[in-house]
Amino acid sequence: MSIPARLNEVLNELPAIQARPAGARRVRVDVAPQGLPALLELLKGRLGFIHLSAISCVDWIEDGQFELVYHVWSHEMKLLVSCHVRIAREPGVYVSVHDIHEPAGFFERDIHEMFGVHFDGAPSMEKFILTSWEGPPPMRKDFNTRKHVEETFEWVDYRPDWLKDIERKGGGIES
Amino acid sequence: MSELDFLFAFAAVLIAGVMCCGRDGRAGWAAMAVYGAMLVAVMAAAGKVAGGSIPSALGFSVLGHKIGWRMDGLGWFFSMLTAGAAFFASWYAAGEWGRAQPGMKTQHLLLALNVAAMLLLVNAGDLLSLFIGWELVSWAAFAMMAQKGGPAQPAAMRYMIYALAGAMAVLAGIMIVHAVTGSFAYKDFAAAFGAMSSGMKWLLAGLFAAGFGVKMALMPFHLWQAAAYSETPGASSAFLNAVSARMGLFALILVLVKVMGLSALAGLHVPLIGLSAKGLLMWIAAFTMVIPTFIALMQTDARMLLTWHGIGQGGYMLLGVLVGTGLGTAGGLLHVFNYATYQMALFLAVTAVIHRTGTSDLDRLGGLITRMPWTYVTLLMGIIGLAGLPPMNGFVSKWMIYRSLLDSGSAFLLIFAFVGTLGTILSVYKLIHNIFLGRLRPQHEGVREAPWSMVAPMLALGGIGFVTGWFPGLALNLTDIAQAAMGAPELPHGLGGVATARGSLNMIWVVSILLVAIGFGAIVFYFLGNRRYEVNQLNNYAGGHFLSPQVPYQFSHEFYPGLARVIGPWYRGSIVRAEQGIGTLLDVSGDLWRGIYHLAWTPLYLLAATVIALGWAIMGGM
Amino acid sequence: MTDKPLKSHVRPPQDTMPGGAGQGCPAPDAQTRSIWRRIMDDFADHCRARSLFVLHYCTGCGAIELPPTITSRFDMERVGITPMVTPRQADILLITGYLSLKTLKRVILSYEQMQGPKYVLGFGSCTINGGMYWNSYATMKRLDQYIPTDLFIAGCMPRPEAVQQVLLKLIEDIDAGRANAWQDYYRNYDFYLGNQQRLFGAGWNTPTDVIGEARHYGYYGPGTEGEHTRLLAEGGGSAARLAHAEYPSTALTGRIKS
Amino acid sequence: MTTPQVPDPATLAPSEEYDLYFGPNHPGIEGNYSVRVRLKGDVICQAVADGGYLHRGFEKIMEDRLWVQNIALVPRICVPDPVPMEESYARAVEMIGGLEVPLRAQWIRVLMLELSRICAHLFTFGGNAATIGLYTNMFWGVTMRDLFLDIFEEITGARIYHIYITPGGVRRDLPEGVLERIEALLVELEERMPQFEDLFFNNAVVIDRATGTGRMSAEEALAWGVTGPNLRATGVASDVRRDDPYLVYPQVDFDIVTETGGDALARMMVRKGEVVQAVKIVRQAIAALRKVGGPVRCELPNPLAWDLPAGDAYARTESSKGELGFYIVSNGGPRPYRVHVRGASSMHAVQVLEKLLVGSRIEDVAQIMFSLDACPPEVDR
Repeated sequence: MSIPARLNEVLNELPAIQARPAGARRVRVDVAPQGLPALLELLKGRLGFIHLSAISCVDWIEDGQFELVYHVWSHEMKLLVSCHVRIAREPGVYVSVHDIHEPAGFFERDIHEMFGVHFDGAPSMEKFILTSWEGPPPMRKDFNTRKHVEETFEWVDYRPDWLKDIERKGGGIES
Repeated sequence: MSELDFLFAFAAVLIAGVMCCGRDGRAGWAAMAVYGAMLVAVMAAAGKVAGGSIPSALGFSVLGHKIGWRMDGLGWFFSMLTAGAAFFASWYAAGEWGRAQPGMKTQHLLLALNVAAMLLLVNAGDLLSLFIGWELVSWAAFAMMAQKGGPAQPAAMRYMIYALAGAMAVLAGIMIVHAVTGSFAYKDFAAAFGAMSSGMKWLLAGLFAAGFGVKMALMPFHLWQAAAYSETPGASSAFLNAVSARMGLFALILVLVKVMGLSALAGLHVPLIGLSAKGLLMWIAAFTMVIPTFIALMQTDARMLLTWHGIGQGGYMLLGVLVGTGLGTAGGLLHVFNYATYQMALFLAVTAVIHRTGTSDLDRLGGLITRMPWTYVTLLMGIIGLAGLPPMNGFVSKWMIYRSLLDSGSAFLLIFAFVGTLGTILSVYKLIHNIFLGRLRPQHEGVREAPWSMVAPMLALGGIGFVTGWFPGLALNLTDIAQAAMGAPELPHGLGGVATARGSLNMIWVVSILLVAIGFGAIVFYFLGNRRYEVNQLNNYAGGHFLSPQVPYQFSHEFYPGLARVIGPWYRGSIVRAEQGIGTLLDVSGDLWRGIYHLAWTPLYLLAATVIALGWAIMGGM
Repeated sequence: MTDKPLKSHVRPPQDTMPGGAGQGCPAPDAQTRSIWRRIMDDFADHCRARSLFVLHYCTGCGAIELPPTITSRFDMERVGITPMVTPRQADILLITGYLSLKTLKRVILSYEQMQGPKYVLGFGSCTINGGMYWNSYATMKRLDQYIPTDLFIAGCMPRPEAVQQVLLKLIEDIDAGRANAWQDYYRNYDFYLGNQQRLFGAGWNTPTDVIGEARHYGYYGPGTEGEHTRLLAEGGGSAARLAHAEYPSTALTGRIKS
Repeated sequence: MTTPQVPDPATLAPSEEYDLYFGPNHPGIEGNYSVRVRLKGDVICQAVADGGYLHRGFEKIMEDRLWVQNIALVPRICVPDPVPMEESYARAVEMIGGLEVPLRAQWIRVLMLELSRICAHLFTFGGNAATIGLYTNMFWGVTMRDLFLDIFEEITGARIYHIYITPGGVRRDLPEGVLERIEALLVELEERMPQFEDLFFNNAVVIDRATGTGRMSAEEALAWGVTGPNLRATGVASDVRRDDPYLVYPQVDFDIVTETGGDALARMMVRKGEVVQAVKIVRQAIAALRKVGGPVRCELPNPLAWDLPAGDAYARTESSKGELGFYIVSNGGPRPYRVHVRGASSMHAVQVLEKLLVGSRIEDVAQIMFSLDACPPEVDR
């Protein structure tokens, strides 16, 4: 597995880029935050990476960083390039690529909602899913869903007689 | 003095009274009393009219002809409608509504003038007095329409142009008749008509039909009426709609049916298409039924919607009368009566809505049922009548017209009548939905029911519609008199309706069964179940969403868009364009003549003269 | 996985019901009704059990098993049950699975819009104890805390046969006059409202005046009003209470033309 | 006598435009989803998609569970078509862990994927027919699908949520004789297809209603991120099974069905063609499974103490709705560090739907939604 020459050629034009193959038809590219729009533009214009498959966000809380992963696919090259960008967790602001890839609007809105990352220039940063959620962005690592549930909800008091029998004998799910 | 003289005297007294003390707050009630007295006088004359006719002392001599007025059955029928409509209109205007109107004295006066003019028209004794009445009615109606000013004025102007053109046609017809017979009397005209050549018959029928058709807004002369009638202030507008528009029908019945005779019209054949003059007129009536009704469907103003229906309903009346059988004639005449009751009720109800909310724009109303329940009831009764459904009287007359069409084998005309009724039902639902159903606007939270001085006449009219729907015999007794005077075949009927060889209608049964069924439902819903519990209007099905007052929800605009999309292209207004074309032509030529007349533009004249002289010289030289 | 319907523990919430039944609450039990009323009620129950409409609201994944239940193969209409589009006309609210909090609000709104008698069926384990999503921040864990539930169907996901079985059980219950959980909402409104407020905040309210309805229908009980319903009154009248437009503010740009 | 307060008509906004809530409680909506439309007459001038009614926070609760526990969670992300979810998750884990799936398991997975595709498409036909008012077709489609669910039940023990595909293979081998029963069912399906044609695809009403409804061009579809059958309906022959093949798809012979209309009708026709292709693939899988033996799962460590090496992987699968993506990050622990699901409908149900609805009529909203086969649970996750 190696990176196709055409792709290498394009990647070499940009500074501060590391690329390595990551499996069949997968290339991982690490890029500095300021270089990403140019990279996506180049990939789209020169090599036909017109399909933005997804934007994923990973919360690296120990590093104090968010990792944004832009998965772009080229119908010509049959290749998926994942562009990894790391931005500071605070204040968590990045630039929108909606003008390059229209589907980015949805993913950025979703990441804003779930991680609290703000994208400058995005068409909409309104809530979509959690319209009545007032807590912290839930996908952040410092939000503990289990603790939240324990505090918010009551559990059903579910102890059938047969379970009580078992528990009397020293078994059951509590032991 | 005869009863007719009493009527004329009442009208004259009323005009004089209103002129001197019309500003008084009680003038409206006094006028209402006089119209009531007129109505009583007319009803009192019923017995006499049924036998023959009532002469009037009024009259004069011209060109050696004695011009006079006399009331026969047909005139009596329309006199009754006129007096009745005026009674309810003045009742409505007498109270709060009249006080809120600017220039109410003028309105009282104009109503009195209109009534007087219409009495003179419908009781005309010969062709010349008919024409005098006709002109008076035209001018009185024009004054009534134009009185308010604003957008009503151009509409009234448009009406006047049509009316004058129509009057000229009528006058030409009368002159021809006079030239041929040397008389203005109906019977001489009737006697001479049979012997005329077919071309002459066509000419006369065409002149009279066009002249009178203008007034009843027969197609293709239908464009003026909706705009002109809908802008007139409420009570007057109701009067115009209910009765004034029927003057054309009266004159058509008088001249075409009574004097010329339907058989004579049926004998006039149109070359190539196999229709007689009567058939042609029936088809015109059929198109008048359908097309204006579907124009009404597209209106967004309640008053426009109703006046367009008025035009359409005129088609039903004419169609019924033209069928010529006892059932058809009675149906047509009964429809005149029924239409007057429910159309007036509808117009008064819409006026009440305007009185309280300031608008009749269907896109700006909604949900008023909780605020104006009696107005809603009146409107509901009115639209049931307009749509021609039981238990209201509109059903009876429409049933009779359908039945007569069926009996006479006019299947296609019957289909037209049904299509027209379908359009009516669709559009009246729009009317009641957009005003009373749906969601109440926040601005209308404080709206109250109209005062009783307005609600009472509305409900009374609705009540007449309901009672004559339940016992149509009551109204058929009235049409009998007119029918006899027309020389149309008699229609045997009972209190509950008519029985013909091929089907009968007994409204007592129909309505009673309906009431029992409704009563049963009412018992189940009101007494057997829980008492009802009213909920907030925002507590509503919205797909699970929470509604807030800011959300424009549950309103409606463009009713029946699918239907509009299908039939809309047919309404791109070929007639409107033709009218515009003629209007533009008149404008341009008028401007041209005015320019020549006013502008002393010497160079132009010089040029023209030079050109002509040069041309003459050259032509002459050759 | 059991597909057996579980009878909900329609618990009178002791903590909100001081002094038990009595004081002005028209008792639901057969004893205090007149014989005529009882005959009428029995007759009405008998008829009602044979014509039930399920609100067509697919709240969760269980909705995927509803088409088979309704259509040819299992055919719920055999027993007189068919979907209905609006809550006002529906009898049964079938909660098909988990409810996210956003949906729960809509479910409560729809439930309150339904006219009594109304029945709630909890479909799937998620409605009983949270099911698969027991640790999810976004879904509720116990349906019967928020609206009174008649019957539950355990399993993930229950088969169409289980749905049918529970519907038959419901029919049986209605016929016997036992399916009265809906009255509990009126009698102990404060309890349910309190639980709802715990999730949605103290400002939570719906356009339905439940207390007024409880009075009107004669189900007003000592648990109808309490500390939680007082919060509603503080929020103002029902029209002012409707301030929450749940939509993103951008939702629709542009004003209505004026 | 007080004069009544007559509101100034100028302050009354005319109801030329008004809102309509299409969902979440609406019989025409596909799942628990909502579209708020601003109408002028019956023409939509603005549409706003509103999701989140099915949000369960999958991505969050998956971080809270073991690798093996998540297998039970993933099929629930998309209810009508759960198998591609299992497959994507399993494959992403395999990519990180470097697991080799035995050949027989690969064929079984292909078999399951294609059966699931048939199910999902039959369900969509039914729904789409119902949005045009043809309920018979809905009854047929759902019932036909139910017979396939019986097969699933036999193989996996469950009708809807199979939890069958695990990282490294499948949970267990196929039961005895099921291949014959699948073949018989395929024959039955093929016998039914002409009836579906007559009732639905050749129906004048359907053709009239669906032609031109929700039309998009190939350029628009590519720019908007449309995938799957919706993209193929615009004439773009793009299919993850071909372009980015997984399992044994390179060995499978099938055609990519395309249409050129780009409207609701074309999308339906593509789906119809895909059912035929899926039947073809299932037949090949059955033939292969008769020959290929061996284990159906590779050896895994104790699943309760299974640490995956650190790394990340993006697995793409062609589901019945379009391209399904699973991005999984492992930090070397027993649980995923991050799972991101790219639901195939997340484009179709939000941005594309909002664009297609503008200018269409209210009666076409449900049809457009169903023709896009928008699946709300995978949007909300």
